[in-house]
Amino acid sequence: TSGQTPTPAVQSSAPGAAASQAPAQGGEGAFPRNQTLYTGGTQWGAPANFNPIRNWDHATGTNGLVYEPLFLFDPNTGQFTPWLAESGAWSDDTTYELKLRQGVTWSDGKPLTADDVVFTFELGKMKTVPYANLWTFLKSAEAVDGQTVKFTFTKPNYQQWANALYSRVMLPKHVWEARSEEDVVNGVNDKPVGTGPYGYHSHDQDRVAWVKRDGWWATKALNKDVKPKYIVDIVNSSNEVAMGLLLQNGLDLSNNFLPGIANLVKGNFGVKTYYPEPPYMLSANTAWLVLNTQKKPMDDPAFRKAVASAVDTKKIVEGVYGNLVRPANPTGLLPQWDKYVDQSVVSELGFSFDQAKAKKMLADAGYKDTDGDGFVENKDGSKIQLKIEVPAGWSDWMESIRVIAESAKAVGVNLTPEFPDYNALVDKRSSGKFDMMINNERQLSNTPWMYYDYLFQLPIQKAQNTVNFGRYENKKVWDLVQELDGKKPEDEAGMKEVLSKIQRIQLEDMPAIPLWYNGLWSQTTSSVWTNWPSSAPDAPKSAPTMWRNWLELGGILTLTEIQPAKG
Amino acid sequence: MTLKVEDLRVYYRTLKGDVKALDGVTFSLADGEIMGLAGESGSGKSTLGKSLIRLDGRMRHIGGSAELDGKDLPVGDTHAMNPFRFHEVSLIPQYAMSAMNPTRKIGRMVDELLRSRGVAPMREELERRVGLVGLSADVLDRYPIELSGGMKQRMVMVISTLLNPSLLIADEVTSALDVSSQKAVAKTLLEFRDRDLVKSMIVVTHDISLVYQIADTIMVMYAGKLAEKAPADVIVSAPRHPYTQALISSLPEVGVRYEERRLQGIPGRPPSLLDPPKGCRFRSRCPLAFERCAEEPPFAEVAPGHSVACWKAV
Amino acid sequence: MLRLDRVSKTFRTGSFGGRELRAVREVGFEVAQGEVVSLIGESGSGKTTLGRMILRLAAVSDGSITLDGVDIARQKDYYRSVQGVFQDPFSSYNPIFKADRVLEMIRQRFFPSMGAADWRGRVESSLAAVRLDPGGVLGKYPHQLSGGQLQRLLIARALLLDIRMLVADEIISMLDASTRIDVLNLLGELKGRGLGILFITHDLSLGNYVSEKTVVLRGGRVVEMGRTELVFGNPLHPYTRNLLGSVPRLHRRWSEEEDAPEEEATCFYHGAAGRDATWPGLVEAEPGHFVGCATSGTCAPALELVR
Amino acid sequence: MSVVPDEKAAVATTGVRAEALHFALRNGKLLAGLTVLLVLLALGLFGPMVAAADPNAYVGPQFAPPSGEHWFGTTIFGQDIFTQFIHGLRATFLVGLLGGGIAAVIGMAIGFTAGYRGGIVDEVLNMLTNIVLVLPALAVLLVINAYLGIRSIPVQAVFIGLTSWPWVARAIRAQTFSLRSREFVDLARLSGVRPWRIMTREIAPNMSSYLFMAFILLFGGSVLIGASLDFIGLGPTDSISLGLMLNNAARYNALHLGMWWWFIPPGLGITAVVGSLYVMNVGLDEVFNPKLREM
Amino acid sequence: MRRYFGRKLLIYGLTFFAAVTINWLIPRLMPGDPVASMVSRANLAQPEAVAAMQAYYTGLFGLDLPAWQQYLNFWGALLRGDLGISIWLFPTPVADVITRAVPYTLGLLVPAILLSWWAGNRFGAFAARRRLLDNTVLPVGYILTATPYMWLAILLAWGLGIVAGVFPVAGGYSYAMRPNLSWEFVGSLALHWFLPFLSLFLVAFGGWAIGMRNMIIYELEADYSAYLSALGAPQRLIRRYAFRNAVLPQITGLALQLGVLVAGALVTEVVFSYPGLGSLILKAIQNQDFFLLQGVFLFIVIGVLVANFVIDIVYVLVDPRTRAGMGAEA
Ligand SMILES: Nc1ncnc2c1ncn2[C@@H]1O[C@H](COP(=O)(O)OP(=O)(O)OP(=O)(O)O)[C@@H](O)[C@H]1O
Ligand SMILES: Nc1ncnc2c1ncn2[C@@H]1O[C@H](COP(=O)(O)OP(=O)(O)OP(=O)(O)O)[C@@H](O)[C@H]1O
Ligand SMILES: [Mg+2]
Ligand SMILES: [Mg+2]
Repeated sequence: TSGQTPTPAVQSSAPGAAASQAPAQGGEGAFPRNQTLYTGGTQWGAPANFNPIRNWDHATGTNGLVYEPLFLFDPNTGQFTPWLAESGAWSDDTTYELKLRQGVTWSDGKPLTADDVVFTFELGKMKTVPYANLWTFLKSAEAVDGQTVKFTFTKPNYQQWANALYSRVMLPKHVWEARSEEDVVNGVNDKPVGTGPYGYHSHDQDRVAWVKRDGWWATKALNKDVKPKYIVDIVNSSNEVAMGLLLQNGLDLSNNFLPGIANLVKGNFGVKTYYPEPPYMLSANTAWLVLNTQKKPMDDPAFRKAVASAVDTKKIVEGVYGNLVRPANPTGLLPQWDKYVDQSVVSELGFSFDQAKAKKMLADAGYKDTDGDGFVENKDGSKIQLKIEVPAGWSDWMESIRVIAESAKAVGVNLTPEFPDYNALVDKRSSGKFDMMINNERQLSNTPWMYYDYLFQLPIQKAQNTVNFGRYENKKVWDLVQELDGKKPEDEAGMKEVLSKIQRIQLEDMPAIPLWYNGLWSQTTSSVWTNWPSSAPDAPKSAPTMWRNWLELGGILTLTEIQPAKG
Repeated sequence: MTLKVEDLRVYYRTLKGDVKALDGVTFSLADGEIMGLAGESGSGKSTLGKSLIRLDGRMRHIGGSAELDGKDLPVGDTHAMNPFRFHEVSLIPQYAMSAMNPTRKIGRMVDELLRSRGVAPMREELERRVGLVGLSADVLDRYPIELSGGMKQRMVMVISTLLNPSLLIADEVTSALDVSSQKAVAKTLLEFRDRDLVKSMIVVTHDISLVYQIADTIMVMYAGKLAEKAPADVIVSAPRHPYTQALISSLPEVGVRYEERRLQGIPGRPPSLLDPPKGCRFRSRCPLAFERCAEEPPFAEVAPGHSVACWKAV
Repeated sequence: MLRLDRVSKTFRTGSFGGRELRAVREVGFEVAQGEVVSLIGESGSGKTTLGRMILRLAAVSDGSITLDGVDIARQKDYYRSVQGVFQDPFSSYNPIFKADRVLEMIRQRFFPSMGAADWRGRVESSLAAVRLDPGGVLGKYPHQLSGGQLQRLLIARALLLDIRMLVADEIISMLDASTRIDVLNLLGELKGRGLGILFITHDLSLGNYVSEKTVVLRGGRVVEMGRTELVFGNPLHPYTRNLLGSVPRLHRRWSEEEDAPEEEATCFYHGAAGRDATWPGLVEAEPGHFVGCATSGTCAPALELVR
Repeated sequence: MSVVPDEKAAVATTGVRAEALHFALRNGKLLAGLTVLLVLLALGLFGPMVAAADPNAYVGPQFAPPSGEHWFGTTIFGQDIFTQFIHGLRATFLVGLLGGGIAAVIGMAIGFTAGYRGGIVDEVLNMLTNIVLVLPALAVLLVINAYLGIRSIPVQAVFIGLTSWPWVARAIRAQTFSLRSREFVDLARLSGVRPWRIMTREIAPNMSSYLFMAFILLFGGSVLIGASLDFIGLGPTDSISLGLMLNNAARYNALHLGMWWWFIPPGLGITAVVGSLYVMNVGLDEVFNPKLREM
Repeated sequence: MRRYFGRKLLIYGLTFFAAVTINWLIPRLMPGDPVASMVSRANLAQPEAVAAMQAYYTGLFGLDLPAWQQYLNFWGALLRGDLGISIWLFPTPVADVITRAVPYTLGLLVPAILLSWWAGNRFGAFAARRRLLDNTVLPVGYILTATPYMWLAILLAWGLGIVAGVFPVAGGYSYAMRPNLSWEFVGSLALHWFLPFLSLFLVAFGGWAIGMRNMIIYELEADYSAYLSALGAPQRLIRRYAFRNAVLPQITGLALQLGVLVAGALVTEVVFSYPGLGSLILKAIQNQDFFLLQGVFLFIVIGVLVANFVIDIVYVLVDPRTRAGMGAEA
């Protein structure tokens, strides 16, 4: 029974070990415990740079705590909150006008101006800057006056632009303008100058520490204040360490995937998650079963749909994850995007786990076991021998594809799990030399366009590095995705109309099979900080996380909501 | 009389049973006597030597006694033997080449050995004796491996005799050396006795011609028992025991040539000591054997200082 | 029959053969049929090395060894005619196999097609030649046999082949006095059957007992050689004399003779067989008696150099 | 570890053989080691036939401590730990056998060749041996495994075998050296026996006890190295091994969750296999080498 | 003597050369392209940006040159102490990453090796030929040597760390502290150091004890021991000599075991998340940071070689036989 509680050993350990783990009281070089927030789960290696451009490997908090975006986006409500911007609006179909907030200053005292914003966006003209693609549809960015920026577009991709508005942080021109492209992209930026509530304090191999900065604009402007004086983000060396620290109150907020955490939540260990019961966590992204649609028999929608029905996702969710994740909707859209799912299309075309049906679908489509080995053959009689791959060492996924392979075998599809090296898999993935694999690289965002861009983007390149790994070619649906991009975010009805068409094709063709929603892993303890976001009625609902790109999705608000524990 | 051994019996315990390596040995050794102990391989020579100082862990003292300078030599008691070792009874082992600790300078090793025996280091005397055997004093500052075989052999001789023991047992000290070193070593033994550094000596060897050069008496062993003991010249020229006779006559000498005089070996092999036959053990190989030999012949004195264990000799 | 001509052997020692050790230097002599040549010398003088070269167990560095005028390195089935017996009878047998395996190996290599009965006959006749009783030695393990039996079995093994030459390297030094003489006598019989024998020993009395010719080695060089009675009867080289003087004899004690005077110092070469360039070579002091360098009076090359 | 058998133990005579058997049958260490090893071997060999075929199947409740149904309890996924254990044992034996076997073969080949041929061949092989000897094997294996993505037990064992032979080669070389100068080898050459046959038929049998002991140590060493690799996460992905079980237990927080039944059996299994091998080795050493026998 | 060292140095030189070559070669044999996987992390969508990034990294790591030149450059960089740039901790130089981890590993290894060697040898020598100890305590030694390092580490972490709560089980010092020169910090360092040290120490201790016990029995049976007892020397002296002589092969054994001990330290560090080279290796593997892996590997090789060399020197100093020019080869 999964209700089994861990042995009391863990419990009794806490006091003794805490003595050694807990911060030294008042010791020199120690952070006063009651003013410090210990976080972990984002950084897996020593903090190596503080470069906001490198939003895949900069030190935790660089973006969000130090550098801030123009807007925040709340995925729960779907609302944009003006942040560095005071407001922004489309003045016509191809012009966007942005008004900056008054009185925002950089940590070196200089004011934030429209020039900084222009400068930041124009950095994207460097090809190696991750948002360089903005300039495929952005024509110009001009400072109209000190507080106003005018963006002119060749083609207004509203959805993408909305995304850029909250996901790109602003940089101080006076600090950055002298930097070369190499420095911009690969520099360490060891003295980050930002507008955010925290400044750099110190870092070490196993942590980065931020210290609260006086005069953060939001205190005055929005009456919001971050509570911890220090934030110390601890570098994760492993899950066990995180678990140990959490149990000993060495971590206040852990954003790790901790297997078995359900037992701790249910037991009396002082560890909490967003929901007190399955799935325990908010959802953060979708794990897709990506099928190589250019290979036989995955090029056949009927085959793909049969596989979709065959996979026992429930077994993965319960067996592998112990209910820490939840099964995905047939469209794969995250729960936060429920309103964008056309339920009628789903009920008409959606799949569910039904192996008998899967068998029938295979048979109907002409996949029969002609040589009696228990596995079906291709329509031309050739053998089907497929591999499903995830990187070696990614243990939950390794377990998962074992389940998937088992499921496939149960309906007569010869599928074997393999675990190549990560690099090898990246190679295969980008060059299309795989049969099936799992991928979850697109995260929750302001728009489902992101997901469909990920699924359907054309044209197929020689190397598919970030999107459409399955090399699914469907001009019609790609046109629809672009059409979606052209809908304004507030035009919900317009969006839904396009989305419904896309979802029809998606469910008919099944280029990739959504499996489950990975959680926004988050565990909190309340010995020092309380009032963590949770599903409880009176609790804050912002994202309880320090993950990269998530501070902009509300993580920063969490820091303004938490309260020091009494005593 | 330095040494008196009475009916000494020493067996080795093995899986197959006791090896009766020394089965009732009685003899004595006069002051200043050098006795050569000869015999075929496996006849118990080394066993006799070792049993007098009680060395081998597998050796079992079955019976008999020994007396040294009128004191009882505790040949059956390892612990009680210890005070006698080195001081009274000493040994030059067969393995002189490896007898010294390879990682200590020789001088230091001797010092430590002496001190552990409660004797004050005697560097001067040591150097004197080293000179006596023809080595220079600086060998004491060397490690054993820096010495040649002959040098090591002589060094061990010096160490073993340092405390002027009453009895020195020299086990096959020359067999690993070539003729010229053999001569030098043998002469050194003689000199030790002549200078009174040791009172008496048992020289174990299977080379009768060599031991003849230095020994006063020679004792011949056969299959764990004594065959004959007599002054060296008597053994060589007028042996009484058929085994000794055969042994002596099988030795080729310089000048004896195959074409001119055909020497004869002794046919057959010595009996197994696991279960030796009753009576005279040489019986089966003996050309003179007769019925009486089924009885064990006593080791009887047939002439002054000449004892033989043979019915025919009596 | 077997002829050595200025045979030398250099061992390379040290890492990657950095140092040279000249174990045998320009040795030349001959072994005729029915002749025992004894090779005498102190430890390390190169006796074994020489024997091994003759047996092709070691390569000749310089010079040549010929059998009936043909270089042994080029002879096929050389071991049919030349065989050897070694010092240690116990280690000549692989201890984990039966002793008669040494005979079996001969059969496998040289008489693969011989029938069992023929083979048995051959074995028995060669055992008879060494006076061994087949029942006493066949099927036994080495440790069940005596040293003398083992050595004789090895000779019997050689006799299975129609050998003409036997190299006997210290074959009696590990044996008891009483068994020694049996093996020596056996060698005497063999030469009567026309075998040439190289008898290696450091015991002069044994060499003297059976050999026709004697070669005295020192430091890899021949210091004296010739007919045995000449070498022993009139040793010319001080080293030979010294050796003879050290031999313990029955009936005569060392103390009874005056120590040989230290002659070494008188001649530059005596102690210096090791020094190369100017070795004078062998001089025939009397017919059939060669000496590398004799006592000061007759040592012509030395006199020349002293001048 | 440094329980290297003495070379004096190598040469056994038949007399010694019978004696060896006598002592073997009375040697407590040897018998105890052998018993434990055989029990584990039987478990590894036959266990998987009796128990479930798939050690990774989710068969029971998650997190269950040992019970009558699941003798060693279950993992966080509900896999039966006993099933994993017996499959893992099998893998452990495979790694030991294959890795130890390969290392033994290479070590022997190089040791024999170097010792027998001598000269420049020896110099070169000796140099090679020394080079591999000072290379830290596990570090090399880590790099190789990580780069080449070695993820199966046999391949892993092969690589372990390829790196762990040097000390054996060295020891065998020394022994061959001393055996080569034995006269029976010369005699075999005089009988026209070819070098290869001399090595295999004359020299090797004389070291058989030593070779066997060396193999035992290599076996144990391979098991430990294999387990370390598995533990670091470079283990097999297509099957289970004891090292991988430990890895999984550590990774899935078995320590903090108090699931002692998950991490104790695999470690105990490895220790028992290797320990019984070592104890056996000491027993054998005593059997073959009278000096070591207890007095 | 000079020959001896010359020879040793030659071997070390060749070993180093071999290690560097292996190190250079293996990534080039491996499946997949490290640059591609690096680029893939940057989440670049635009083909041009991908190409630009690819070109940048390729140039950075010199992968665009002909192989021989890459090889030479590799050596050149190495000799300058340049081990490249870590991918995982971009753009930290690998050398920096390693420098930070090394003190921890050395702090663990050096005491563990030396103390276990010393204590193990003492204990083994003491137990040898003493029936009671030999039969009771030495079996424990066998079990200890047979224990996989990580398992003992896990047991200790669980027993003393989690259940008893006496010692912390992760990290190099308390996460709540910053390095500084206070007793508190030193105490925290020591506390975190102890369990990893103990588990390394115990396993190695068992090995040395057993090795010594066997060695010393041989020595006690050696001729010189027999001679000493024939001269009535007390057991104490004989044992002392035997110990001295038995220790010598144990020194060589130390050189032979070095690789194993380093390996042990690596896995132990992993168990305790100790911030040394072992954890670094694990991270490098998990993050496909080949430059880091190469660097750590080279560092370990150099470390082992240097340690071996030190051991060689010590050996020569303590063993008169090698000093007398016999050479230490088996
Ligand atoms: N440790 C032992 N265990 C069993 N038997 C032994 C032992 N030592 C000697 N023997 C046996 O005791 C007998 C006498 O041995 P000893 O060594 O005294 O002979 P020896 O006359 O000295 O021979 P050698 O001339 O070969 O040295 C032999 O048969 C031998 O096999
Ligand atoms: N394989 C070898 N490698 C190097 N040196 C060798 C080798 N064999 C012999 N020697 C050396 O050659 C010299 C002659 O050795 P050899 O064995 O021929 O002497 P020997 O006269 O037979 O001596 P002994 O009487 O001791 O048997 C010695 O200095 C020896 O050390
Ligand atoms: Mg003896
Ligand atoms: Mg010789």
